[in-house]
Amino acid sequence: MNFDFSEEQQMVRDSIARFVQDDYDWDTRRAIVASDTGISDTAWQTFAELGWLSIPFAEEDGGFGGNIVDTMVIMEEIGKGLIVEPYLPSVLLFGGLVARAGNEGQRSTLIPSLIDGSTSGAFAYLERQSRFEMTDCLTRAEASGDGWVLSGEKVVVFNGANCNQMVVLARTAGDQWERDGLSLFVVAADAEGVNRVDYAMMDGQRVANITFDNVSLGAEALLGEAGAAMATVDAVVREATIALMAEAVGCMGTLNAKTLEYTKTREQFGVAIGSFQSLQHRMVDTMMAYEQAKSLLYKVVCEYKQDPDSADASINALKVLVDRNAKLIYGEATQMHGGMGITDELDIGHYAKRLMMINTTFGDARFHRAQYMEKSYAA
Amino acid sequence: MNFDFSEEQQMVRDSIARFVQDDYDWDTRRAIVASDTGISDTAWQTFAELGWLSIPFAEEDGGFGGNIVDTMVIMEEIGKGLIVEPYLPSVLLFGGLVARAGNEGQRSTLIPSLIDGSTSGAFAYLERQSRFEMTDCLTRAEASGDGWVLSGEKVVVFNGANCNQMVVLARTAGDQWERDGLSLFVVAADAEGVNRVDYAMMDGQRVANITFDNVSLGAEALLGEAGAAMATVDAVVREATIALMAEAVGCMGTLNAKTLEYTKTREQFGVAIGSFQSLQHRMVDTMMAYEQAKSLLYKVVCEYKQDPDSADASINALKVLVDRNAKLIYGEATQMHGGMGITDELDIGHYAKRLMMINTTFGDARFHRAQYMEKSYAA
Amino acid sequence: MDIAFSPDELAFREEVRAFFDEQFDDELVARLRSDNFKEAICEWQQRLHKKGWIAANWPVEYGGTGWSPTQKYIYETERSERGIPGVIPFGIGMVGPMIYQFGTQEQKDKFLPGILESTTWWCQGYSEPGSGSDLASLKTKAELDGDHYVINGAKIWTSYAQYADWIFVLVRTSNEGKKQEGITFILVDMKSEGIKVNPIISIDNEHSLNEVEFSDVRVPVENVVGEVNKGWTVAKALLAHERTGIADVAQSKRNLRLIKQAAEEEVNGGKRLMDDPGFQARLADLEIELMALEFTELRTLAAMSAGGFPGPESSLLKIKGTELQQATQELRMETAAYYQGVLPNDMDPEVLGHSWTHEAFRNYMYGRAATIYGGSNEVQKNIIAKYVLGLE
Amino acid sequence: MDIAFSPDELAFREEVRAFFDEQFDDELVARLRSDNFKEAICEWQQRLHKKGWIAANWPVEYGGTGWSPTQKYIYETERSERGIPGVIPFGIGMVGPMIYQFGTQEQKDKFLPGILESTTWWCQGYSEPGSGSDLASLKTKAELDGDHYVINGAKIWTSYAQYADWIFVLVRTSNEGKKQEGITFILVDMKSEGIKVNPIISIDNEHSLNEVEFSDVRVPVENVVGEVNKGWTVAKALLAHERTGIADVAQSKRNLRLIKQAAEEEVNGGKRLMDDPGFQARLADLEIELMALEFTELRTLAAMSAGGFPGPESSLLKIKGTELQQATQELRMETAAYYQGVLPNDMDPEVLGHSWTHEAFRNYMYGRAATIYGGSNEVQKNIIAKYVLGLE
Repeated sequence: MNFDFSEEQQMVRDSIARFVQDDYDWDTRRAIVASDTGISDTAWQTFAELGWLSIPFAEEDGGFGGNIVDTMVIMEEIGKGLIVEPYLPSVLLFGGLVARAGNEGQRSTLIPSLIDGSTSGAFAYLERQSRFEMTDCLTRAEASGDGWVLSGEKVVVFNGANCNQMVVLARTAGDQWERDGLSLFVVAADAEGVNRVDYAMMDGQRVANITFDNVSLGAEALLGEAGAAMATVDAVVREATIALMAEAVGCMGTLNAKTLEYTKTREQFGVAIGSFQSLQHRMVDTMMAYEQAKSLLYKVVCEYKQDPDSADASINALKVLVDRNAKLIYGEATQMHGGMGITDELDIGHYAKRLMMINTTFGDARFHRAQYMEKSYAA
Repeated sequence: MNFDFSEEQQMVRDSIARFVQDDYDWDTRRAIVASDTGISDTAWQTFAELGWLSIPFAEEDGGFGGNIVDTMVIMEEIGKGLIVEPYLPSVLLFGGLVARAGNEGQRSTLIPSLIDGSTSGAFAYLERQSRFEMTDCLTRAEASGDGWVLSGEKVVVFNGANCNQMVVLARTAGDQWERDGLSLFVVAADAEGVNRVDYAMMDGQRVANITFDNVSLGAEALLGEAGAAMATVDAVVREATIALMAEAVGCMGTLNAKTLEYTKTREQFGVAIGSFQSLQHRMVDTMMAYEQAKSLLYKVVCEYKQDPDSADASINALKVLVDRNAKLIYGEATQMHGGMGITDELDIGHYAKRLMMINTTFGDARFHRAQYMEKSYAA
Repeated sequence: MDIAFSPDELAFREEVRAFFDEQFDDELVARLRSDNFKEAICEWQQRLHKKGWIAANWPVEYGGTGWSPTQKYIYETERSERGIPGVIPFGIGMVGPMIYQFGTQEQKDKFLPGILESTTWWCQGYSEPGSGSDLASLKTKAELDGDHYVINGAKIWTSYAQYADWIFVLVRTSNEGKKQEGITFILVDMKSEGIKVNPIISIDNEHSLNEVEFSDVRVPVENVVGEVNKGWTVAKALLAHERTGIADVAQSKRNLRLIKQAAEEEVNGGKRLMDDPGFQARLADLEIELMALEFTELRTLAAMSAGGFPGPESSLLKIKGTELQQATQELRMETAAYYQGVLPNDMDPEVLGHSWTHEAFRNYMYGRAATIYGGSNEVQKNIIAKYVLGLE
Repeated sequence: MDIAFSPDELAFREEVRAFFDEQFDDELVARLRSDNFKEAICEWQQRLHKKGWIAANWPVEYGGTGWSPTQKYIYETERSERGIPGVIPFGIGMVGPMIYQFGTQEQKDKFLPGILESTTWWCQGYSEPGSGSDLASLKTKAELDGDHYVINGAKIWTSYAQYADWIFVLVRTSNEGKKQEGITFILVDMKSEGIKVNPIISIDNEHSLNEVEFSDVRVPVENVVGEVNKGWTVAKALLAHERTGIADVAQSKRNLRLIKQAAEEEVNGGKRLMDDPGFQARLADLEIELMALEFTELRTLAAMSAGGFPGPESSLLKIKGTELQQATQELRMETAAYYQGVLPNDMDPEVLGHSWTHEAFRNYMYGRAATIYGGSNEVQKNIIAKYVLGLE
């Protein structure tokens, strides 16, 4: 039993932390989010050069061959720095789908360009009506000659506004909500018939609603076996969910640290507000909430490392706990910062908004609690 | 709109409060609970003499003709004084059933003796398997000649150990859980074939498990129409539930007052513990919890007064709120009293145990929340 | 103990409903959502004034409605149920009562009509960058120079300062004695030289808050309300006024209604959100707390009508009311799932997802301030602990 | 980052299981529930001692097990899962470590064997009627008279004083300096003249607590552990020891397992309680917090094995662990519905309702003390605020 990080993991952690400190301070981040694209190409290029984009990929695909612990380390730092560049949608979702389901040709075309930063990917899976049910898919791809014709609409596609490639979840057989009959397709963002409406989310992400109007796809666009997408999607989303929870833990830790610092310096009634016992006890509660979330993340990571298929109930549990504890932490952070906590200028509110988005991504706490209950208590 | 009490109501309230202060102090109450029967005949006789036992009954039955507000006033004081005598099981349940369902003969036999204290009643409705579902009834009464033969077992009968008369809920037709086919019978505690196992509950109540072994009952034992008991039971339990909630509010108010007093006098670290800000804020929370419970009780009482049938969802709501707020209040009272809070000697733990029993009586919070949801949100 | 409405009260309710149905028309609703918010809200308030319903909390002699607590309750319930905005508080709710309570006849004559007629827009100069909950530590200085005070300093969190004609300000006129002494309540024309309004963008990406800087702003001494150096008395009276009605039960009830409506349309895996037991349980817990709070408010109203004034008990309404507002806003956000995160912009929200999610976002974000302003909930707890529970 | 057990650890687990299966036999279980609790628990501890497993937290040189954190975790998990009682803490867990850390060679020789062999029953004299969380305000006085101290005063909340052969006591030997100075840690023979044990009945109707009065009790000076007037150092070390293991995750896990078992049998209106979504949700929330706490405990154990000692972080385990214990006990009570209220008596619980409800009652009631003793949770929060968060 150990909870230690390898030397490489510590190095990656330190290098991202150093990047945030030196090149991604709060004003820089604000300027990036306010820019046209909402992300920084320079920053992304740095990620590529420092090798961070290669870490989750297998060595035979040109990657570093990292495991879930490496991903956790990266995402926790991304959370601490509130980094807005699309590591999750591009590397973990798009890249994860290609790496798992792609044939050698697809992998060798796409993965190197993801690693060098020239391809920016997205995964289009949500639909207007689907809420958290991935199989609720009305977008259809009909076989046509050797290839396919894709029609439908995907919404709130993370990195949808900036990606040049995307994987689209579409139905090639079966009815709405059916698990079988779903397939994955690689689609270029500038393909004919692809139309995007770009917009911003409260956490700074640039997303898109994307319509596919009889988009012609070649046979090589199909990723994996037709009709059998969900096994791949589940595996990739499972890993991405753990990654997202690591990001949440990073956000929560930083929020606590910043709030603690603030209570030590902000004076009211002639003393630092951190000297008020009622606030002290609440700071202890937020500390415990953070430690508990981190502990459960470690449990999930250890279980997943031993056997990815065994961790699902624990992942559900983690989503539930992170939801509750994040709410406590960002609620207290906002309240203790007083008026400052609700200004756009200060980072506090932005950490809160990122945590809110994380809580709703891949299913909210109620969805995951129901899943946990189904797995644990069904007769 | 007014929340005022009538002069009579204020007089009753004051007279019970005076009784508790003069004749029912903590040591007296402890001695009563430790006595053989666990209740005081002297106290009960006082209740009769002061007219409290007559208040809910109609004037034509020899009662005072009080309404739900009168009952609320009495029960709140009973809660404050932690009075262990069986007002709820004898007057409100047994008496309520007789008053509602009884014919003139039954009413004129039983109610005067309830009012003068010579009859002590109980309502035997729970069964070993029934949990909170009143219709889950396996006890059966078979027609036999003019009368009936009663067989089965009832458990945790409030005042079961001391009553001399009881109303028994029994099935004369239908299957377990069926609402139709249930009937009420008046049974003397010393009838042949009635066997009692007496025991004490944590709140000091003396209850009994009662078996009925082919108990022969005359035709006059049937209370109300055969097979149609549930309308009466629902009406009586509805009113008794409001009464019980008033008792809970009385307990909660007294617990808060005692705890507040304690925090002002108990010194630690050279100052009264009530001077610690973290405790102050928690005392504010318990005060708010009490006020909220009281407000919802008032809402229920006002609605019930306008139309008894309209108040059911609000009664469900009140059970849920009282459960939660009572837990907060007795939890904090225990914690703030430190070691003293967990001694048998001090009253604090006994208020807590009474509130725990109240919370489970007539259905717990989960049961009532489910009922509320069914009434409010069913498609 | 009775809550049945009398025939008169039922008739009043009909009158309120008819008035709202007629006067709060679609055209006005559209304008309130447009860039012309100020003009539209003033027009609405003028319609209320014409009806005689602008000043529910004022004494009749100054133009108040003379409503009973039940009438106030009826009016507020009907208003909030329709999502009709409340009267902008700074004039009618705040400075007006201070002027008729503490002001001179000249001040009453000069300022009250403009407040009642919504022709003067007021804003509030209380908090300062360094003083949040510790209001009395304020540093904005007013020095006497002949028959003028010269004000220097800065106020913060000033809502709608960009619209305001006048501002009421707490200033320090003396450094002697306790910090609560030496404070003065003074009225300042926003057109005065030396006033600068710096916008503050809040987390909802909106501009309603501001910092107001004072550099050698000259204000005539006759603009002092109450006694010089005794402004703390005025300040406290105003805060108690601010707390009443802050529970806003009716608004939370409306939000719950809208949540249920949305949850009947929202579907997950073919099942309505409204049928999800976990969702129902959370909704039930909120409804139940709110049912109770509504009666806590009624009990307070009833006690006030029996000759009372908003006392420390109003702190309870503030704490519980704002907690429930926030919990309700949060549930509404979660009902929107991913769409909760869509930042309001020029596009039709229906194009992006749902029509109601922008309102949910704005309410939620704006609502974060409710536990902070008007005396933070922590300060309210201190007030209850001290003045109600007697804990020191 | 890895939690897989090594082959050696798996073999150890098998050894633990085999030992428990063989040695914790039905006859012993029955005796533990009988009036002969003291004799039975001592015999059990002697079986553990014979196996070499009595002192998991002691250094090997004094008779400790030398277990790694993982082994301790395995042992505790297996023990709690079976509902096997932990070692009575006063000797092995409390006074023993103080004696080998601070005691003289003579004291070690005299007292440690009886502790390891469970032939001496110890109890704790810390709290006083006037001093709860403020332990240092203690007033029990020890005055030097030749080569004896003469002790006068009273201690309270002393568990099992009625069984005890010896008591370790904090006494005041000086009134000079801060209140933490002038305290001495001393060992007293319970057979000494002038000791009186007054039972305290707790809310579970049981007698395990006592008040212990001291009237001119003479104790030889050589019974002082550590330095005279420096007992506070000993007292604090002991409290940190007391906090480790107090989270007792394994016990809460066992309780959750028993709750689920009961909820599968309990039926309402024909539906299993286990299938009620509201019940499931509450169960899930507890399980989830507990899953997290188990890893918080493991992280703490791992940090300790990397050379650490139980620090202020152990306060977190105490707070969260006791909160979850109580929440679990509460849910178990509610699962019993009406039967939660049945007071344990001489009748077979099965006759009255369910067989397990008496255990639920006792656990719940006894568990109320967990947030109070060992330094109340409020004191733990003060400790974390000060020593971990650096808030003063």
